[in-house]
Amino acid sequence: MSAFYEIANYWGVAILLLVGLHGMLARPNLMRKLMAMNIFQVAVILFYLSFAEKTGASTPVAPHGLLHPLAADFINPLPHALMLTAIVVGVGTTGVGLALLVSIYRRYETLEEPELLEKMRRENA
Amino acid sequence: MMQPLDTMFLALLIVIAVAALEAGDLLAAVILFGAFSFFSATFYALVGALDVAFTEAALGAVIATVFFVSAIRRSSKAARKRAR
Amino acid sequence: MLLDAVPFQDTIGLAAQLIRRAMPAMVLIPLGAAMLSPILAARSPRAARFFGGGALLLNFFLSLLVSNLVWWQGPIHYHFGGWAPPIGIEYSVDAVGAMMAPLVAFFALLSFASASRLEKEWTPSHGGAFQALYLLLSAGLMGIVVTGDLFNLYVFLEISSLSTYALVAAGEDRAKVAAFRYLIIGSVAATFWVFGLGYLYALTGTLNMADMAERLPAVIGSRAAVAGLAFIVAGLAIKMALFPLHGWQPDAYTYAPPGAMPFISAIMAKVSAYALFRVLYDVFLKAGPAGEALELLGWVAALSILAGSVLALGQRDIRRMLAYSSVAQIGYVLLGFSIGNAFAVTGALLHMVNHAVMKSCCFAALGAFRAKTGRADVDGVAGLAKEMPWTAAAFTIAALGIIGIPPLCGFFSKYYLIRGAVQASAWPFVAVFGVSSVLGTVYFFRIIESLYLRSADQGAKREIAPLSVIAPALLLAGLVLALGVFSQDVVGNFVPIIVGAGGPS
Amino acid sequence: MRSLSWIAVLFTGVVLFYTAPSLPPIGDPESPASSHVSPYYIENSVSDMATPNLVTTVVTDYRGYDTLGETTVIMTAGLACLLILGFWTPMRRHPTETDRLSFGSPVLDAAARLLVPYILLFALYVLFHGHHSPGGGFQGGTLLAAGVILVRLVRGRDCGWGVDREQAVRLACSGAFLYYAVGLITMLMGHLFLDYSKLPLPLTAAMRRNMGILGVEIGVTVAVAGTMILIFDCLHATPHEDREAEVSAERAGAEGHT
Repeated sequence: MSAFYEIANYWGVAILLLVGLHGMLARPNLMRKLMAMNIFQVAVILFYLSFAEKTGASTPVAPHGLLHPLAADFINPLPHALMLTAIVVGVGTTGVGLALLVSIYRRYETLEEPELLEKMRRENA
Repeated sequence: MMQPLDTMFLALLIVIAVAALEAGDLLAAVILFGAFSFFSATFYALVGALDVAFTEAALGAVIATVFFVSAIRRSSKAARKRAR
Repeated sequence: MLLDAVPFQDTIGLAAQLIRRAMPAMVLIPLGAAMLSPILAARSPRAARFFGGGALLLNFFLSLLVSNLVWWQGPIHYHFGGWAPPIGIEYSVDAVGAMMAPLVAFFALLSFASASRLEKEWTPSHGGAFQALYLLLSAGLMGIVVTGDLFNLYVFLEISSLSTYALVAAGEDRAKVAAFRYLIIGSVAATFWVFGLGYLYALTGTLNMADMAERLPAVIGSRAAVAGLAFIVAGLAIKMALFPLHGWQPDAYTYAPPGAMPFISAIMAKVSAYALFRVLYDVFLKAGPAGEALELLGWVAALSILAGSVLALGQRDIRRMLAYSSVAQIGYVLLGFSIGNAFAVTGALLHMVNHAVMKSCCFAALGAFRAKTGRADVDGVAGLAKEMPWTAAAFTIAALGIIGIPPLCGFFSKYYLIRGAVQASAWPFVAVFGVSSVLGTVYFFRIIESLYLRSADQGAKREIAPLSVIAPALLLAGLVLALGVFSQDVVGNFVPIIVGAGGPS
Repeated sequence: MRSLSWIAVLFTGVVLFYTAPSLPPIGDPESPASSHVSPYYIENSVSDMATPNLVTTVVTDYRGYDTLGETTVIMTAGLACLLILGFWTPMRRHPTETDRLSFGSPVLDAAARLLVPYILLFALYVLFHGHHSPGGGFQGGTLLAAGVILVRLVRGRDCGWGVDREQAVRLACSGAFLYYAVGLITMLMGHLFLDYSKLPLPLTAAMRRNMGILGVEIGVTVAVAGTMILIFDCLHATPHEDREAEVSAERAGAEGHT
């Protein structure tokens, strides 16, 4: 049974990643593409955190006064540091995406990709 | 052992992610997306990554959801008002 | 204060020591200038523009000094925060990095001048944001070139991507839709890079390129390492706009503002190709499965060359045609890497330099044509050779260079690529080079013919294109000629060092 | 677009499920990730820089250059939003009647008046206590921005409480520049960039690193707060032409009801 749990996280990450990727490419509504992008990034964060775990280790903050913490007692802090960066990059990209969406809406009055492409084609002709 | 709880939470996350993308109205989708961020922050705390959980809760759930709601407000209400 | 920290030997030793200590300033100068631009622009936009231009000029000189030192004394390493790798982050510039750094700095400086003229976005309402984003783009690209740490490369990839989305979106109305599609596909690429890096980190425990190169052979057998490589290569293929994943590039190039185009078109894809060179030859070279991966990449590159050339044939809009031609040209570079022997890699690296010069010359000339007639399609430039003889000559030189006519630099890089393919007896690839050169001749001559032979329709409105928009085009055309004529020296002294130091035998 | 998405999902799915079992099992202490570099971080953080929070030490000191790039990414996002949506109505210090109509109500106003001071105080606590407990630059900056955004939501769109738009741009850039300057000081003194132990402070090397981390955290907080407020203002504020249409529509609506 424990073999299943050892890679259960990776199955969950894989499914979440596929949901996000499909949502980004196939969803007609542009706003939902941005939501799917965030789900895609949360999947990567879960992936990094799952191989940072150590059984029997506590959260990576040394208790007060402990001068020489042992490596086996604490979770690996490096993926946590990397994932702080990934979250903040995700929110930054979402902010820029939403700014683009607002300016697209003000010009074309729609956020559905089929309608948008139709309006742009009509203007080209 | 924390494992059964993690796996259950992961399943919950997947369900909410699919629900957020499938929701009918855009605003409902954004609210579900906010819930998705909160639950992912809880999962990070469960896994032991407290700093990441704090950031995800503060940034992903609060700020990103406010950005989405204000963007939706700017891209639908204005049209209805002008269209009237 | 600075001098006493550096032990005084002879003046040369001191200068080398100073350059070695100042190497990360190649990224930090544009970074700091970008942070100060909005604050300075609030007071006076003119001062902010001089400040930005001065920063890029200083950056270009520093990159020349650093690359000379690297070619003379070997790679430079710099440990941030006083922590040696794999604990801390490391910058390492070797012979290949020393070739790319001046290239990035030169194009940042050159098209900064034309961007500042063509863009009406320099108005105070944007508070220096356009200039800050331009400087951040050049800092991000330089950061990718000189970094020795894989996650640090992701952070600077993200900086350059975000600033490119904004620079593309600053164009006309349709540019915002193109920028949004580029944002979605670009963030898929960046997240694939992080995901692949997660696999490699899980197997080796380190993020430093050199350290990972040592630890990979032990774990290369496991499927996870191949998956990591697959995700990283897929992410970079999107950034390089290789054939199946190039959907975002034609729109982004067509609707982007003309000022930023010479820089974006020349350097973005090349830096991603450089990152792929780093991953394939520095990290995975000792590990071994790169053989099969390179074989597969070779076929993808060949497909990209043919598809790019064919798609470029049917385009009326010159910018879209140049975008598809870029898809084909980056296929040359990737094909050179995948063939793998000394000539092919030399040809690929030389082609990166040559194509950057030729493609940005095309876009600079096109920017001048557009400033004159306001149109950028084949009929729009009809008969312009009489009114703008110099710019038309510049465009023709660049076009002939891309096709590969002997005196120009494009011919020499293709010569090395073909010679490498022949030496590796990869006959299908040699055929691909030939076919794409023929297709290139067809779609470029259509424009040259329209420029020179067709008569201009008198009715169209004509403004006077400012000299500062024409000057970059002429300068680049001169560079195309110079790189061609002196190609033997260019190849003679610096490319073999690359093959000796970085690339394969 | 639809067929491309199915191919991409299929390709990614095959690679994921095919290679998942060969990754090291989750939680085993001997996996390469937990045995190669991270033991150094865990064992030496407290002695190197007197900071028990191991994640903060990795974020701001061992891999401090990553976080400088990270702060620059946040500033880039803010400037990008400024460039794309840059034209907004000038801010007014005091909310006008139309603002009150569109958003505010006594209950919201009273709640905000109670909540905001504690949010900002907690943000400062999170920033300064980042060495010892989970928290630090990013979290503190986000909470500062959340406090200011809460007032904007309650008071209505164009009321510039606390930080108005031009100040938000300067805040974002100067926060990133503060982080950059802390690194530049040691570089100009002839040492390595971001080497806090060489900062000109009369303390031991570990405490100098501790102070360096604090200075850098303040820079990150200011940058993140400024950027989040800037992005919110770009998304939330009304551009010129919408403003007139909206005010006239509301006035028409008000006459219609009375």
